[in-house]
Amino acid sequence: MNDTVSPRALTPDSFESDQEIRWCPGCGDYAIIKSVRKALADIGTDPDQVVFVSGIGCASRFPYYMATYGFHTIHGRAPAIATGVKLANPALDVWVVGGDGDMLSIGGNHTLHAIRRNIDLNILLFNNEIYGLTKGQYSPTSRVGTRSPSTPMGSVDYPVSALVFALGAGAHFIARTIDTLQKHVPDVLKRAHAHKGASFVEIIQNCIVYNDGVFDDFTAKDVAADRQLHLEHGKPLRFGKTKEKGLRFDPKSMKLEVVTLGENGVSEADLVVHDETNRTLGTMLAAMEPPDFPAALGVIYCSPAESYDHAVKAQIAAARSKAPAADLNALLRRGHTWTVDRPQA
Amino acid sequence: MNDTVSPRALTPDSFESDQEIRWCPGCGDYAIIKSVRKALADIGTDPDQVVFVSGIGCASRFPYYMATYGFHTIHGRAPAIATGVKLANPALDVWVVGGDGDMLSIGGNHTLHAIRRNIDLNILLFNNEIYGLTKGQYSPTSRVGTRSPSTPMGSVDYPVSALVFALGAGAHFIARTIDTLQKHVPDVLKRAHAHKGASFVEIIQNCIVYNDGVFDDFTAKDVAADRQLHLEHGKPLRFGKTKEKGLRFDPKSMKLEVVTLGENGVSEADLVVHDETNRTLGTMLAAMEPPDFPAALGVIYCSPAESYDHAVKAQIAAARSKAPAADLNALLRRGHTWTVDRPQA
Amino acid sequence: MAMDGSAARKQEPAERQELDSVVVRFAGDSGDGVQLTGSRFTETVALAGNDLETFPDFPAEIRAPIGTTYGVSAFQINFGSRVIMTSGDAPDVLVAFNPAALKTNVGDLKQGGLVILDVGTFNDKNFEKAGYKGNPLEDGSLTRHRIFPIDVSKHTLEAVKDSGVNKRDGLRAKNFWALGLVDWMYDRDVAPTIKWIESKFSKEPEIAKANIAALKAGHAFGETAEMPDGVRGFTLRRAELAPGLYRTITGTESLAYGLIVGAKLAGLDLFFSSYPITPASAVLHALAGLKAFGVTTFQAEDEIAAIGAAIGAAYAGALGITSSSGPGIALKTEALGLAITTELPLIVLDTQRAGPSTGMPTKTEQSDLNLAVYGRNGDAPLIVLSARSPGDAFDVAIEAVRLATQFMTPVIVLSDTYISNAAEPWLVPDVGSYEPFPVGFRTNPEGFHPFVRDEKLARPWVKPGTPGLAHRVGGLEKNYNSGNISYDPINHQRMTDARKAKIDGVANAIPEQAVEQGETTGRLAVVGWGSTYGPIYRAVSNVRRDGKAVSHIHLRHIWPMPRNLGELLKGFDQILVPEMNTGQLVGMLRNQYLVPAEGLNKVMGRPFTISEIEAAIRSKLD
Amino acid sequence: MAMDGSAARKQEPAERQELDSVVVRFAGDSGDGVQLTGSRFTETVALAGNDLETFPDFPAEIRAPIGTTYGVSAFQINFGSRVIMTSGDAPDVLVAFNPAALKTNVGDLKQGGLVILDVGTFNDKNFEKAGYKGNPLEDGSLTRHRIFPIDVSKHTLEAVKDSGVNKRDGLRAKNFWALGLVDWMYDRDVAPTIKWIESKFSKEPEIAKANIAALKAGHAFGETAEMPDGVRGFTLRRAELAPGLYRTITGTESLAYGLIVGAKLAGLDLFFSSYPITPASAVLHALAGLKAFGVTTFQAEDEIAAIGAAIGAAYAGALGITSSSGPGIALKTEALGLAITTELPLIVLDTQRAGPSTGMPTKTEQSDLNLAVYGRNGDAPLIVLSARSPGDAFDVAIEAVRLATQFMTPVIVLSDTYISNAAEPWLVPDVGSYEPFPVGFRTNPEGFHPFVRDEKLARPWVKPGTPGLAHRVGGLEKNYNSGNISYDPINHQRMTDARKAKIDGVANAIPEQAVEQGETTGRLAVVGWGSTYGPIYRAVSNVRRDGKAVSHIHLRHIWPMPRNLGELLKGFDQILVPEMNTGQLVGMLRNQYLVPAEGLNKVMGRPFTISEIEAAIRSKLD
Ligand SMILES: Cc1ncc(C[n+]2csc(CCOP(=O)(O)OP(=O)(O)O)c2C)c(N)n1
Ligand SMILES: Cc1ncc(C[n+]2csc(CCOP(=O)(O)OP(=O)(O)O)c2C)c(N)n1
Ligand code: SF4
Ligand code: SF4
Ligand SMILES: [Mg+2]
Ligand SMILES: [Mg+2]
Repeated sequence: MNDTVSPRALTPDSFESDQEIRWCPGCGDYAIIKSVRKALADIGTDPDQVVFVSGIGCASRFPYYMATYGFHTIHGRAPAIATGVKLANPALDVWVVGGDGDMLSIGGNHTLHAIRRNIDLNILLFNNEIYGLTKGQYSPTSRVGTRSPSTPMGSVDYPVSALVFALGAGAHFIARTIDTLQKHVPDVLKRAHAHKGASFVEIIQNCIVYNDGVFDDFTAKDVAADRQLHLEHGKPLRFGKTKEKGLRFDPKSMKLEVVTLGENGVSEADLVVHDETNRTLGTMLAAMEPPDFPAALGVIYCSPAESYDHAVKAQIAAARSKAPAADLNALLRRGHTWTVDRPQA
Repeated sequence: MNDTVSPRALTPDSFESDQEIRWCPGCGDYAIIKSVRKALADIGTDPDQVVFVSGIGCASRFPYYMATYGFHTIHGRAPAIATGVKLANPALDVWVVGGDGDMLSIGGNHTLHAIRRNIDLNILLFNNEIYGLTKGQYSPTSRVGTRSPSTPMGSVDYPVSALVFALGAGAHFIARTIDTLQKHVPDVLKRAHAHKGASFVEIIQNCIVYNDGVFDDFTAKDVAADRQLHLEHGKPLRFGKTKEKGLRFDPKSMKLEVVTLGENGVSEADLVVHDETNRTLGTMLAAMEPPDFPAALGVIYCSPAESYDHAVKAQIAAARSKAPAADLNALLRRGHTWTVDRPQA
Repeated sequence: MAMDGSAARKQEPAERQELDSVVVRFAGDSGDGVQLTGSRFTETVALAGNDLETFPDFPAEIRAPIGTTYGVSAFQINFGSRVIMTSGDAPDVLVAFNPAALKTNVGDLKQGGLVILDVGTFNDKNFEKAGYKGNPLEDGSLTRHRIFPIDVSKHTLEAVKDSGVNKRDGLRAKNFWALGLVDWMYDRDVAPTIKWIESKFSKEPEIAKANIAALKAGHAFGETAEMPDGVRGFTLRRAELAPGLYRTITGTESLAYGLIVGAKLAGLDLFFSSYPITPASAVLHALAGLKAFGVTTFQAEDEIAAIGAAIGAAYAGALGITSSSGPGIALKTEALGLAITTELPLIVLDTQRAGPSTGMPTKTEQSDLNLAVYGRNGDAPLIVLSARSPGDAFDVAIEAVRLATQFMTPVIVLSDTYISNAAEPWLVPDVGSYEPFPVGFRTNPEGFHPFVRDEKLARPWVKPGTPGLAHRVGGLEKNYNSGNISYDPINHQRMTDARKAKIDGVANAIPEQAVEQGETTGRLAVVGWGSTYGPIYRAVSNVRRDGKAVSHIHLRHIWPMPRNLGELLKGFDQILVPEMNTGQLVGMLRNQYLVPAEGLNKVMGRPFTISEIEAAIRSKLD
Repeated sequence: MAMDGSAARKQEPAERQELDSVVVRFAGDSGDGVQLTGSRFTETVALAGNDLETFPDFPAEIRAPIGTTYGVSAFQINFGSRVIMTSGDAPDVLVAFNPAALKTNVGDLKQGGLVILDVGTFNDKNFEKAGYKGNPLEDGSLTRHRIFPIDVSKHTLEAVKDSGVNKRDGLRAKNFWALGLVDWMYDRDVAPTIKWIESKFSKEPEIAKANIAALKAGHAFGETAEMPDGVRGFTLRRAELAPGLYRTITGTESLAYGLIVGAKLAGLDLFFSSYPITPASAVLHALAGLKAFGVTTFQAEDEIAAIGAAIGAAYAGALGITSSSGPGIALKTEALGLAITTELPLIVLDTQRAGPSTGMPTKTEQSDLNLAVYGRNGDAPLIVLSARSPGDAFDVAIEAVRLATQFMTPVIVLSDTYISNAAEPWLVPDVGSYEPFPVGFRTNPEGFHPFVRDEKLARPWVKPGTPGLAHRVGGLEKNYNSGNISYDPINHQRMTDARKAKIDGVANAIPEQAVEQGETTGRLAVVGWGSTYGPIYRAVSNVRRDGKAVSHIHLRHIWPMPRNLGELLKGFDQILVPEMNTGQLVGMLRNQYLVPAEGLNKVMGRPFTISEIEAAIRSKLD
């Protein structure tokens, strides 16, 4: 089980463990793990300094396949357990992996609080809009009407948007990418890693067995250009095969709208310019859904603030520097004490 | 323990149970319960048709003091338990009461999912930014730097905003009010009750023992006018002692800004007009914090959609009407059966 | 022996040999249609009047790569002319569709058992995937068994060539070819399977045609081809089953139906809330499809919300039920305490799987008994029942509803992976033959207090909305009568005692413990609970046939224990308690009755075999 | 008897009566400074060389309206010249600051006990709030006791009139007046209290002056005023305590310090995560203030996150600790299974409170034992320890750290509300006198596998970041050696057996069970655990003084049990197990050793009295 890798010549293979992968053939998770390994190789962290923490689900098998430290925990609790890992040893590079059920259903609260605290974790949510491992029940991200073993007549509850939720939780970094985007995923992950604090990345993932093609409306080759908006900070929001479309903001309705450049006198100057630090824009971008809008991809919001682990350790350091000679015997003797003499013989 | 009340002549007293209230003298909860009783009397629901479900905490003692059906459950689980009550009997008028710890710390996930599903509950969060019942530890809504028994050097994690969180969860109705506003609270509650689906109301509540005055920056009499924005659908966003101030929207930064009417040529026409159905506006209003901005009060967002309980029951009705003669003996005999004859003697 | 069965020549017609019972296992890749073959064969066997029990063994992975050992799916059936109690210790016959299936299953086969092997899948790639160094037919590793290699793939393709399907679809019919052959071996009629194929594939007539052709060809192959040594036709007589209408039923179906019938008998609406988990989800799926019976199912955000909603529904006057497996049951422990202290009826189904923690989710075990009986903060007694077989789960579910509603208490029902997936013939009962036990909701405000108890110590159940009965309940200690919050020391003792006495008193509302087999006193009692029923029963009867004094006692009611159980156990010199855990019931029996009960423990994720228990019994009696 | 003590005249100087021990209770409104009075008196008594034990009893409400019965706060102290084991069965003296305090406490007083009553608070409003129909001094309800009514309020105001405080602040000094009087009664020195007041109120000199004046006045009142019958000066000799430096310590402090010292001895950083809950939060508060010792405390979003973070910290190589009370411990059960199966060290503190469910959060109980030992899905063994007294908790905490880290396992430490709030004198140990037990983190990649066990069956602990040792752990079943996921049946049995054997083997690493008092065989053993230590010890010694053969055995290590316990118990004809639950340890002893142990059960939210246990012992021996 031990994996010795020289940190000098890191390649994606340096992050490949000796365990045979057991996802279904064709599962989107294969592409994701490839990209994660590539991102880590590019980042260049020593695999021995990296910890992957996951919950339970298909996605959560992830740590077994990484030649890093790994903890496959229990359903929904990975953000909490990872919080302990990071607080106990902030020098570690801690990644959290889980599915939509793991992180937004049973684990929603831990996800919320990890994000709110802004602890320096890289949180990767593999969203396939279904419970893969338990054979296909609908999840909190499944669209209304999803037929599944537990909803034979179709689901009736409204899905939660992972990224809108994350912003509601006070996220300082959110991004979205798609399993099959072999260049985009590593790029997004590198940004997530570079962000100190909780980075929350939604990775759209196709479950070929229980929810095949559910994202085709924006991931399929033929529609991708028209339904994907690749964000770049400081660049206007353009998309479409020839980048002929864009997003304009209507201040009256406070809504984004899709426009075509050149039509009705629309020019690039009319388009919104992406500003990662703008929360209102981020919220609108995160909420966009095909087919009426393109899905926003890339770093949607990034606005750094002190990380929780940093602040916690700073307090401890402050307390220590105030009482540098903290001594256990002295501690036990704090407050009032008295002495009982040897009994008078 | 039984309370018999004629539904005809409802007064606030009709909702007063025989149990002595045990909140600390001066606690904001006293004012709130008065307003809740008034709202219910005004609504005119038969107390026997009303159920109050709560978690654990000072706020959660609420049901004991109401002459309705009530369930003081366990910490954090009230939204889940109330979901069962409502699904089992959608005719009941179900109210959920809890504190900021109850609903946003341990119970955050149930709050999230009750809101997401849009089940027809009236959820009242009493936010005192502290754990009252357990003697004053900081809560997820406590401001950075809060000194408490568990954070003697001050808290370092960022608070979550109850209402921004609720919007992130997909809320269809959010509102905010303040314990001491004796007219405003019942008005808001009546709106919440009228909304079919999950209504989420944050009630700012002063904990006189462990967090006294923490909201003074916008609730104190002398600053109230300048720091409270009372919303009315279709009305411009104005506040201040003489309503001399207002909120303008800057489409470039996509941010709200405080302006003074008459200054720099600002007129009422420049102000944002409140639109309860606008999610972007709602998100910005919910996030506003004194002292830079006034706290938004009243119905911030209201955009009805089919409630979960309604949709669930509709499916059952549809299934029943398709198979009106659903018979248990037939069910047991579904699929392949065969007969074993009496043994040949 | 020819590698290719097609080379065999016509067999002389021979007398079929008569068998008492036989165990057949089909094994192949997840995509080979093994489960389908198994259930078709089950139906055929059932219609022929045999008793049977089946057990499917799914791979842990959702969809493993083709040809791998961990992608192997298996289905075992034990059938016979006598009463069948288990799905069989070891197969007599293994039908293996590829090398991986051979590899993972051949070890379980009886010494000298028959392996029917599709050598059409024998190639180096598949050998490697299965972890074989070379062709296992040639490395001498299979000498303990009789091997019958046939190129099933080739035969199938030949058989389907006129049905108009392409090669891929044609090959997919090979499970039917094998089924045909097995049908022939055991003298089973192919007609019911043909009928099933026709209706199932009515919209794909070519597929139907191909499958039927393959089935018939397999059967004909048996009739006409020369068989190797020992492969011959067998026959089994009808079992002597009670007369009536039968179906096969799994534990999952049985529980779902039992709950619906229980709700009906109680006069309640059924509210079922759960969070998916293997293997418990199956009950959620079953009930979700039964909305026409007024069932409300709710997939909650987690197990705590699931039990929470069920408690809320119970408070609102419905039959609140929640279900899960080990890890999810663990999560429900806090909320269970609330249901206990508010004295609301609630049913908690635990389909036990191998633990601890996530453990082996697809494997069976009985290790949640301690959790069920003891796993709560405070003194928090409740009722624990257990199902012994798929069919028994139906009656246990009804009993759970009866006790929960009559005593106003949570009831935990223990089942396990084995019971939930196994199937057996079931004499379908008439719902009208069950005595109803309608809930009498309190409606009279006169003298009402929510915690005033009846003679069973049960408190009144009130539907919110009932005029004049508005009241509050909660998790804090309550005054013995008024139900108001009370911190009074004497009152707490009184309430604690009352909660305990109520559950202890359930012993008066349940049958005395019966002895399944054997005398009521003697040298040895074998005491079991849950799905060990089959192997214990058969092991005890095997030993008894040799004239030895051993009795079988099997608990349905685990907590409280039947009122005569202590006396009964004291009548035996030795007590042996087989359990699929490290010794949980055995501890309770020792604690309750100070009897020197000993454990026989197997924690392998699979049921006891009859012979394991038989050996233990014999060693006790020697 | 005069209603107003001021009317009394100077008393003739009399010999002080010598006492062995005495129990005093102060009771008043939450705002009356009762807890402060108690702890000042405690210090005075301790400095005078008596042994003592104290117990504060807080109201359940945060801040109840003044004068109500549910707002009464009380503080009891038992002190004497002999070794003090409990905070006392029944007070000899009650100091009651208002009618509500009288009402709620007088019933506990010894027959003939003395009530010092502040009649300055006697008025109709306060009578009504206390639930009295009229003046209790006039309705004949207090005849069982000797009543000493004094207008403490008036005396206090007189005493403070020159100190410059307003009336409100002046009145608040009345607790010091009462303390002065009690100091006089028991011949205690007021000097330490004066010193304390001076330092405490150094920034409010008037308040200090007033308090000191009141204290002195109360003392002088005793010296000078004529006392009613039986109110006289007493004296108590120094107790024979082991020589050395003492302090008073509560169970909360003791646990917190023990954990810090344990971490130090193990060479680990301490990571403590918890979610607030009464009464467990106190440990979180204590540790949160000790950051200078490198302690990291984390207030998690709930109990599951709290244990999760502690497990994560353990994985990362720190000493992970979590704590809670009943409902929160119940929530941790699923995650505990993960720590067990990944074999990580973890400490779980359970400060037990009255259950089930929310129960009575401020009251004591011992009803989580079953949960601790049995409350997990699957076969999931761990270590359970219990603390018998405030001071003992220190050593138990260290023992927990030692066992958790040496055996790579979770350890549950059971304490309770009583222990956590009670205080006793504590001979402060020298940290240097404890044998260190440094953790040897694995660093050598040679032959490393995460689940290869040492002779104690413990697996290696590796800090992430260690070069060459990257590995994965998880909740699924693991191969016995490599730790890779395994569904192999034989392996699961082997791992299950190993997990059990490891915990069973802890019995070899702990001391044999000692007998606290009495012979190692005999007619009756009284077996206890946890905070029943004091009353059992004293009850047994009382009965033994009469020459009866009874022994006291007290368990610190509950799971596994000490290796000689079975033999020891079998040497007694009868075994009596007093527990503050409906019978949990008693069941384990019966199960483990088939001994006819019987329970003595009290579930009232308060400790056993010595006399209750004594009576039960005598009835066994009669
Ligand atoms: C406490 C608990 N509850 C439920 C389960 C069963 N379970 C395992 S994975 C899973 C959800 C899987 O869905 P998701 O998290 O979206 O991951 P995916 O398999 O789709 O990658 C569930 C419900 C469990 N293992 N533990
Ligand atoms: C499972 C569980 N965990 C913890 C507690 C302890 N507890 C009771 S109330 C509370 C929080 C109180 O704060 P909040 O919800 O904000 O309500 P408030 O008292 O401020 O109204 C906590 C932690 C509990 N009762 N149960
Ligand atoms: S079930 Fe779906 S998510 Fe899981 S491994 Fe298979 S394809 Fe991937
Ligand atoms: S502690 Fe605070 S919130 Fe609780 S009752 Fe007292 S004042 Fe109100
Ligand atoms: Mg998923
Ligand atoms: Mg609060």
